[in-house]
Amino acid sequence: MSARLSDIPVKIENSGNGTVGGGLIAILREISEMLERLSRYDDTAAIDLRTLPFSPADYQRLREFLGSGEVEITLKVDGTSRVRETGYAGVWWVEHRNPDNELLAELLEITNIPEIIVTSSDEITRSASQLRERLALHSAGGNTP
Amino acid sequence: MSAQSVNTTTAGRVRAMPADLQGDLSNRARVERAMQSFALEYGSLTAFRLESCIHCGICADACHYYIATEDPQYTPILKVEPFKQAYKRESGPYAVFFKLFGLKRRVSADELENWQHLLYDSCNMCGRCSLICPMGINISELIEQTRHAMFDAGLAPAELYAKAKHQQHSGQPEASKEPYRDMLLAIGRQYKVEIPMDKDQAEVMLCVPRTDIEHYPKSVAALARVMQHLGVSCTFRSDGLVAENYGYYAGGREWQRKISMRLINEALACHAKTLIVPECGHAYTALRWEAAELYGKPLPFRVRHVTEYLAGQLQTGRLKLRKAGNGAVTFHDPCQLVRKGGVMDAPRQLMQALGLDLHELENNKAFSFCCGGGGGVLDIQRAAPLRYRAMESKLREVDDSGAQTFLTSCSDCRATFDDAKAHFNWEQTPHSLLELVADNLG
Amino acid sequence: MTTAIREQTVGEVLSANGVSRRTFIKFCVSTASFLALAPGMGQVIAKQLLKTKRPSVIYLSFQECTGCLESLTRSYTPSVENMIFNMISLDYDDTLMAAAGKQSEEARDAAIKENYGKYLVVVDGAVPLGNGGVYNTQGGKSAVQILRDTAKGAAAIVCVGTCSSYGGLPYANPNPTGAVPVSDIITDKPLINVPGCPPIPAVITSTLVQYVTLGVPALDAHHRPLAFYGNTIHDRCYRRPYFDVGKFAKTFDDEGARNGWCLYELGCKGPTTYNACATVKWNEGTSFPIESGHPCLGCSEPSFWDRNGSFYAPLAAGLIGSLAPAGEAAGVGAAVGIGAAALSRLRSRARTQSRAAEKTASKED
Amino acid sequence: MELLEFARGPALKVALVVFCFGVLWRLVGTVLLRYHRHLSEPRDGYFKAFMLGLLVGGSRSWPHKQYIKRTGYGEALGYAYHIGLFIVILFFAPHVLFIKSLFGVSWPTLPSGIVTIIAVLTFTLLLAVLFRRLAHRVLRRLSNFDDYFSWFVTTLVIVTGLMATAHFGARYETLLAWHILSFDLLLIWYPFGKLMHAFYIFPSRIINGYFLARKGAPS
Repeated sequence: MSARLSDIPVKIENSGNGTVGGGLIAILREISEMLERLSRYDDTAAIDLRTLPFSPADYQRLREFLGSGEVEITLKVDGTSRVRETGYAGVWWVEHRNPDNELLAELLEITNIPEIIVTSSDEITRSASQLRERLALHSAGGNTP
Repeated sequence: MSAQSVNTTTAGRVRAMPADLQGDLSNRARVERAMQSFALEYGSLTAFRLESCIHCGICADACHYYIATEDPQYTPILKVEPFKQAYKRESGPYAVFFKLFGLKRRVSADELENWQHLLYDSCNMCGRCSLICPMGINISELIEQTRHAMFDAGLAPAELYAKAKHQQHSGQPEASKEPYRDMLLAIGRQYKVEIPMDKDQAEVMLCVPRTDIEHYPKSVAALARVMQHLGVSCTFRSDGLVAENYGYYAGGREWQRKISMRLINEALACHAKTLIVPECGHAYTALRWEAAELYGKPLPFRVRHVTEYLAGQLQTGRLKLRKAGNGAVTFHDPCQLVRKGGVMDAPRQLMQALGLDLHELENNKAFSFCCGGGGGVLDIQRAAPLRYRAMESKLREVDDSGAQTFLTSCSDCRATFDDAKAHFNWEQTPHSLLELVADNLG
Repeated sequence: MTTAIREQTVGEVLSANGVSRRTFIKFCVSTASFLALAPGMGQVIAKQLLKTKRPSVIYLSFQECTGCLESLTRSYTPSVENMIFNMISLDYDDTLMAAAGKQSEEARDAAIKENYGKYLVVVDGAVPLGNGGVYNTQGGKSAVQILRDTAKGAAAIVCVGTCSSYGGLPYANPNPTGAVPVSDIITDKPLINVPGCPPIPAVITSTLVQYVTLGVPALDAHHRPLAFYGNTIHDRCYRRPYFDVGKFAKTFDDEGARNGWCLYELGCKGPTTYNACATVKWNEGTSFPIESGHPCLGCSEPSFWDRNGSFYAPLAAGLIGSLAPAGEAAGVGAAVGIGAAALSRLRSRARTQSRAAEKTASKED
Repeated sequence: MELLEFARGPALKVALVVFCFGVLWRLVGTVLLRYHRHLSEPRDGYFKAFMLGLLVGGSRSWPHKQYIKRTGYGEALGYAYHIGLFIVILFFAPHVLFIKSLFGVSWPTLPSGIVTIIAVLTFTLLLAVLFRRLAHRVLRRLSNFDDYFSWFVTTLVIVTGLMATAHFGARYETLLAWHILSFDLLLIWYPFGKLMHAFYIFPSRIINGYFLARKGAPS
């Protein structure tokens, strides 16, 4: 069994002392402003979580602070993607992984519904015609689907 | 008076004031003499003083001339600028740079002339600035050194030069109707006190300020009376009567030495163990602190100020004093005695023994403001208007003390206050502490 | 790879491979995230990719250790397979290609001919100029000659790794082969440096993606894409707060080191090193040197081998070796001081004597 | 060679050499000048005078209360920025590392945030000091090139240091190079101007204190 990072005895000092991890507050403020804009002007926005200089502890705190909401969607799209509503409606925690389950991107989207979930009209048209063709094929062949 | 200097360095921006000149010297010769004089003064301790200045300007706030006029040219350290300038160019470790690149110009005759006003008319050598300097520069020492160069360059104020010349030659700063010896004996007769004169052998040698002989005879009598009361063997010496040293004021090293040597020789002649300096401040500096240097070896006798001597007698119990009435008294600390001489407690011990209700001045002891007459300024006629401005705050302090009696222990200070009394119609009259002691011998 | 496929746009290739819209969005979002672009840029990339033709890429290896290529092949976003098959047409890479010898040289020459003026040259390794460039030859041609010939028809050049960007290890003192960076030889083409020893895999691939989609990216003074080299490691370091409050590891085994405090005192070059290690991280986002307890060596900066004294000397340290010269200067200064004082004394004495002489003369008068 | 490397290496070396050379030249050149003998009888003996003189070395930092009303503001300003400078120089971690790299000694440091605040305050005080020098009639009258240049050199180090800390104006390595170069400049100027007062202040105070105490006069 290979060693994991968490097996190495490194202490992570908790950021609860107020001085370390002050960036967390800044992010929360930013989210709050983005939510405000979403509700007033319908402006969507996103925060790329990977560009933030967060310690693992900060990260955990952000996750705990935002909590979880009612929706949790798992997409099977060239690997797994998970879209979870946080405790604050309109704030979505989006995670993209590749087929090897390695994290590709992690974002906070401030929107009604994340773009990736929406079905495009092209695809609806395509699936409608596909379904029609298949039904036609079946009625022609007389088989039940 | 030569044309106002036109140079642009720090040294160049002083208002031209009339200067007295001695001798018929070319500008070059004057400067050369000053440089020769400075050369005698250069030394390590002086160098530390001259190198340390950071131009913080704080010394101005100690000086009564600056405080009274708010004129920056009266900043104490600026008064020694020619010395600083010469030092940097001639003696300092980087003299070669200063000279090679012309960073400090040669001191000019014009500058020296302009500085006469700053070094004499507007400086009492009171040393108040030397207690404030955060760099610990003894500015009054530098003033004295710069005055030496001024004197050598023939640039001393006429009055000081004349008196110094007279004194080094004749023993007294000015001609008098009768010889001082006779005047002294007459005072003895007038005040019915024996004046011991020219004894061959005495434990204590006495001298007097000629100011007292001329203006305050009671003081002279008081000195004789107190000594008589103590029963100490003492004597005046007719060839060493005058306590003052105009050589010191004018900046003439040689003359200062010559004048001091009269007293030293007379003290040696009568085998005195102690030379008592009367109530005269600068005489104390000249004899107590500078005479040995000029003599070339330690003095074989002690030099004590009269108040210092009497306070000592008070402690041994030989001197007993009566309570001298009631009413508030205030005391002016003569700079040369207290700030520059260290005689601070003695006058107060005497006043305590006299049971006086002493109301100290706002600025007292080491921080006392000069009367304005020190450093020979009282003798310089043209300095009078500035001197009156500078001493106003002092007079106010005396008024504010609420005292009915105003005491001091220096005849020059006393003369300066008396002069101010006449000029300002001032209500207070300066009195001699010694006279008060003599009047209340127990 | 046939010319026909190369003529297709990226979008066409993707949809021919049955890539769904969601997959495409996911790819673009991930790419934008790695390019450190604003999250909204994912859609711009998507639009560009749908119409961009795949460029031909020629990958040249000179004085290098193949570490950069090893790094590149470990890229997972975009994965190098994805890159090679979907986004670019890798026509020459002597390490990766199946062909060898004459065959491979011909492939390169063919790619140059077919795509003249449009292909991208990726260079890995420094170029030796010493002794006519004999220290690195391929197929009888010197590295510098191959570089010149290949660069002539290139649209742009991407230098991968510190060696091709700044000279790197071959260039380090005493530089026996006369190695130089590519920028010393090719000065008339758009140049993108992706330094690092090695560069972060995703930074290499993302820079290529960005070139394909948005053209030459915004660069800094060292021709590095600002997206990855715009901030110092120190600025983005999760240990930065410890620097700010003054908590430092003093040795590698002290309490500070165990607590994960700032490594500045152990020689960390993070404050002067521009790279994306602190955000993109290494080994699939697992960690980066500082997170593993080692100070940054500053490998993405010019002359990083020779500068800064030691890897373990703090940045604030002076680089003067010993204080001996200053001590000697003090000694000489003291000697000159003695001289100056002696001179001053002599001058004073001379002045004093002439004063005495004048006095005597005037007395005699 | 890059600017930062130049600042930390050759420039620093030259600066240190000039500094040591110049300081020793000036100090030795001052100390070895003549000494005049002082022959008058000290009031309380030489030992007491010397001890009191030593005391003045420190006590003169605090003005006598009789002067404070007039000089308090100026002195407070002066000492305040000196204290600020000392804290920044001695307790900022990178500075201690710098000192350690040269002399091998180190001591605890203050958090960077606190040092930055103090540096900003110090810079403000330095501006006030300059303003005062320009506005105060005595200071303006006394001031020469040395005064302004020494101010400039000192302030430059603070400003570049703050810029480096704030990453303001250029890249960090460039700012750090400027900061170190400005310090190199300070070192080079040091022996030739009034900055030398750091070496003169205590001997000068002690000399004055000794001679006053020798006379039994207050010091």
